[in-house]
Amino acid sequence: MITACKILGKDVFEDFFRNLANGREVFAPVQLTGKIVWGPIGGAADVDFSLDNTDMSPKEFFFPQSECLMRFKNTEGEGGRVMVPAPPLATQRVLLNIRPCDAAAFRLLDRIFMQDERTDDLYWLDKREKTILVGLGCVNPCPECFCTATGCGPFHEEGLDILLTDLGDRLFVKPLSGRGQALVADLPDAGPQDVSLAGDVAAAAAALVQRPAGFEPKKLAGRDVLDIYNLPLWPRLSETCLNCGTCTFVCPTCHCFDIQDEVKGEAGRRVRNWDTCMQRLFTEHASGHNPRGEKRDRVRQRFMHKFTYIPMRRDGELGCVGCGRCVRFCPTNIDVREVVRRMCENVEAISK
Amino acid sequence: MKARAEKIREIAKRLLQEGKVDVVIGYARGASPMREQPFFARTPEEAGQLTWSSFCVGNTAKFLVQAAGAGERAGVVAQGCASRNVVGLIVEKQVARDKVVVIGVPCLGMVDSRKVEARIARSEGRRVESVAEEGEELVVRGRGFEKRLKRKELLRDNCFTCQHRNPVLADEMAAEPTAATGGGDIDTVAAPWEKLPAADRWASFRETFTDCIRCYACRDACPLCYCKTCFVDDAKPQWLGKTQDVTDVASFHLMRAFHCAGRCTDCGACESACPQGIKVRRLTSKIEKDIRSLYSYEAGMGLDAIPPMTTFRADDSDDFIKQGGAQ
Amino acid sequence: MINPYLPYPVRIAGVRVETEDKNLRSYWLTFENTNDAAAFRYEPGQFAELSIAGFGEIPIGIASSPTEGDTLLFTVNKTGVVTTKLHDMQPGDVMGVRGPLGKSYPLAAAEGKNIVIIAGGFAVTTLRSAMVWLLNPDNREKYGDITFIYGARAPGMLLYKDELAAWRRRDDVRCHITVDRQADGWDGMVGFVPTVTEQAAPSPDNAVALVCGPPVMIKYTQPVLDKLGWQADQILLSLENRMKCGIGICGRCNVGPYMVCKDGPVFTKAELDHLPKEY
Amino acid sequence: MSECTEHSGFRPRIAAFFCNWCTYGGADLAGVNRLKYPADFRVVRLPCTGRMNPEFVLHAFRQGVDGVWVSGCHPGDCHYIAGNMYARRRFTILKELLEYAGLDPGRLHFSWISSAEAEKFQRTAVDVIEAVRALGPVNAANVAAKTMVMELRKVI
Repeated sequence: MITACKILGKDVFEDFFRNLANGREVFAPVQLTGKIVWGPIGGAADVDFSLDNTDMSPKEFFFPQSECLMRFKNTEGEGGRVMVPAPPLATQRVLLNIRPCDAAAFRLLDRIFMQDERTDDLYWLDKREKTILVGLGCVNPCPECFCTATGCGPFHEEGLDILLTDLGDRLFVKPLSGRGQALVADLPDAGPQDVSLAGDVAAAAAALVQRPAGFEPKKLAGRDVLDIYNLPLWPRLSETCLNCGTCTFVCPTCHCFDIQDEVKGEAGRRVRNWDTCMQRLFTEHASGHNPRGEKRDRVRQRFMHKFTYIPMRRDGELGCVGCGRCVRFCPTNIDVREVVRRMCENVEAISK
Repeated sequence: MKARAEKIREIAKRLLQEGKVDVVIGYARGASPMREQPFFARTPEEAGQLTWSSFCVGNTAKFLVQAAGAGERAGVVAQGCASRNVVGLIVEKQVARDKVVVIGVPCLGMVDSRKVEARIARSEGRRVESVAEEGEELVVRGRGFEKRLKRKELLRDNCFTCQHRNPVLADEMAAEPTAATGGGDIDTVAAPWEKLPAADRWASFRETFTDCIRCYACRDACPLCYCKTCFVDDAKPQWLGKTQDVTDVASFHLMRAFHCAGRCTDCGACESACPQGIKVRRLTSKIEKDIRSLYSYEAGMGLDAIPPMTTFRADDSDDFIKQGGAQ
Repeated sequence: MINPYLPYPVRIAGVRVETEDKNLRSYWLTFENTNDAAAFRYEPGQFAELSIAGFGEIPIGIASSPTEGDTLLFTVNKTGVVTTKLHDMQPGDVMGVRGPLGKSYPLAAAEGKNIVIIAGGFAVTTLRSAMVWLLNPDNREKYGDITFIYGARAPGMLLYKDELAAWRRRDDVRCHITVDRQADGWDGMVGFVPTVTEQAAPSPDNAVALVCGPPVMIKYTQPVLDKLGWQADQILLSLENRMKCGIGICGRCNVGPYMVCKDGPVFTKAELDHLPKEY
Repeated sequence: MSECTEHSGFRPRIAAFFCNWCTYGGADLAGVNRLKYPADFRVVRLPCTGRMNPEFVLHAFRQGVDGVWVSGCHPGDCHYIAGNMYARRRFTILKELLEYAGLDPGRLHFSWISSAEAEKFQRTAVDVIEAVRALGPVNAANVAAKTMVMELRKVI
């Protein structure tokens, strides 16, 4: 049972950090050559509560872009070609100041990487179990954010162990899990004033997030897949897409991968690498047949996956947390909000 | 900029009305601040959405191969660099001259949004929410701030050193020709690592490409990249590993740059497309500098030009050929 | 906990060239560890990832039936990097198998019914599994009539020729083996699978059909079944998309909301009618 | 066979890409004439240096060679009229690019050797091998900073 919220003065943050970093590697957003990236944190002084969200989502921590799954000896005969799984993560970790949208994305990915006990992805599970997520409520949403429209929000709690709210000289601390609770047990309880102040900060932040007009993915729920699939808008929507993988690689919920074997001399390994549904080769068969051979098919796949297929299979949950990265980084500025608006508008025009 | 945009709309509308083209490929207002998006206008009404600003950082020529594949006659809004790519595509026989109508735009250079962000201190949590262009100034606004910046100081690196701002091929013009160059001396800034001692170059290379996520946006934004199967996707044999290993990332970038030799117009679409802000032109600018100095060639300057990598001269330099030591 | 990416080590016990063009070979694989054999519990219609360290994995339908013991049978067409390597491998070589993966033909639910199997080309593999399973004395009596329609380009391109001969001799199976064109020494039927199906005219009454074959065969067989009065929910098809992980995560094999590797590869025609044709 | 003593014992591995019509013949003739040179390169025979994909060079370095040597017909002598003339431009740009990115010039060599030039083949082979040998083995222990050729090697 989660108990009271706590208060953490920034003047004593160092003590808290020391406790947090005790036996754990701590990572947080840092500024590096003009970009905001996830980096290792050596001491409390390196933690910056004013930074925007990182350009890349922290999914790399659980689902590295290249990950060795297993190794083998690349030789014929006894002892050769037998797979030995890569060792589990050797450390415990903390992701500090993770944005609620990114944490919510991991909850969604949990449902995909861990579907049943026969097929649970142990590589994902291992890193998830060994990583504590300390969230920071987001008070400075970017112009492309639309988290409140996807059922997420700047102070969304799902997936976090602790949620921090920056109150200027102090942090309002909300423990959200057993391990979060254990970390903050020694902090003083928050008074009613701070509780209300934190509520105001969260409400103000939520109000800042844009609510894109016409973005109502609920309207897609319950529609026949083919109604949406066959909408005439797809060719036009996809014509400016370059079919690069940017949107999928910056996306916190995209999780497609490829598995490849690499050998050199007697060493061999099986590696999984991020892959993207935007690439023609993603679905191409060895025979040359390709179920999604056209650009239109691939663009449609990405949007329908997030807003039709995942909701159908995951109790209505969207495959998008509204972080806005794909809009921000798309080389041709394809806007998911506009795409969904048009999907909704067009599908509504078809009588049920 | 406004006058250019209006003229582009007017020309596009006319071309579509007269049935001279099936589509006009240009830019429309983007969804994000400091971004315009490529746009395919297919009706005279849609031509009204075309625009022109300091943020048209892609390359419209990129889409011509796609339009040609669909059998469409395309109008293409092209500034100097993009018009050179149109020429290049015609020379490389990817696009037929009579299937393209070039709407030329004398270009004043495009603004690098990352430079703007740096100037308004994104690090302090300040986000650009809108940018208005007022003459040579950009009025940048966000929550709680407004800042006026000089457009000229924020141009993309390639636009600073642009040598051909006016279209080299145009069937229509959206403005009177402008000053030919961006003012910067390309040969002094191209190939920045040449100035480094040889031992430091690799360190700089690594640092430059360390953030690459291999999304291939640089390749896919490039109008030169139209191969049906790219070398990185070849499976039999598979040349490149698909991992984030330095060797795989480096090999990709080296080969990508090499494939642009004698073809690159330094349009900067690759660098603008990169979600990680990688300075990929550090490689292509070196190659193009060599092509200029060795073969006196600039890509896309004429429909009759022979691309330098598809020809040779008997007296081409071969200083690098080993002579086989003393007898 | 099971690592779903870790293949079971298996040894190639036997290899047989199946077709005259030598592009299809059958491989009999035995588990190196008896525990693995016990863990690998499969049913007809499921597939597995064949894993060759250094080359990769390929999803291949299991052609053996669990009634045949612990040895697995796969029949592999030489097309890509992994299959080409597999074609170079010899009895005694060690490789890996990961699975079983996907859903099987719903044979248990079809008890008491007539079964019609329609196969084309080398898509017959998992249908061989189904046939062997159905014809097993423990199972045969639970089903009504069994009709087996199978076509290949030429006599030399038919798989499992000995078994086909044995099935033709049985009186509790209606076998219709056909080839596209008349060939020397062929005394069986001649004609495409849809035509032969029309002639055989299997009744849809209290029946299910398992259909596997190249897209063109499916395309032209469908109207025949429609004409014979078959309903979409009586027809089961097995899809073959590109699959990597085999466990519904890696994202490349989906047809609409379903992952072919985990929710398939067996779907009813009724299900597919409401899904994009991305297969 | 080698008489060199620097980096004692270090035998470089060099990938050599030879045109079938000239340098490959030159190597053959050198052998027939009993001309001696260190056997530190492995030859890949090409129909023409025009077949030489720059990717071959990177691939060789990824596979762990210490140096690459490409050799074909003298300008004007190409069996296919001008394959080597196109190749010359490609090699020029490639060598410039790789050295610009940090490749040590001693690791990538080009030569024109005809099938009659057995002695030139011998001299060039010694030259190439010496140039690569002089750079020493590619390993982290050998140098403070990571070099291009070190990091181009695929590590598994």
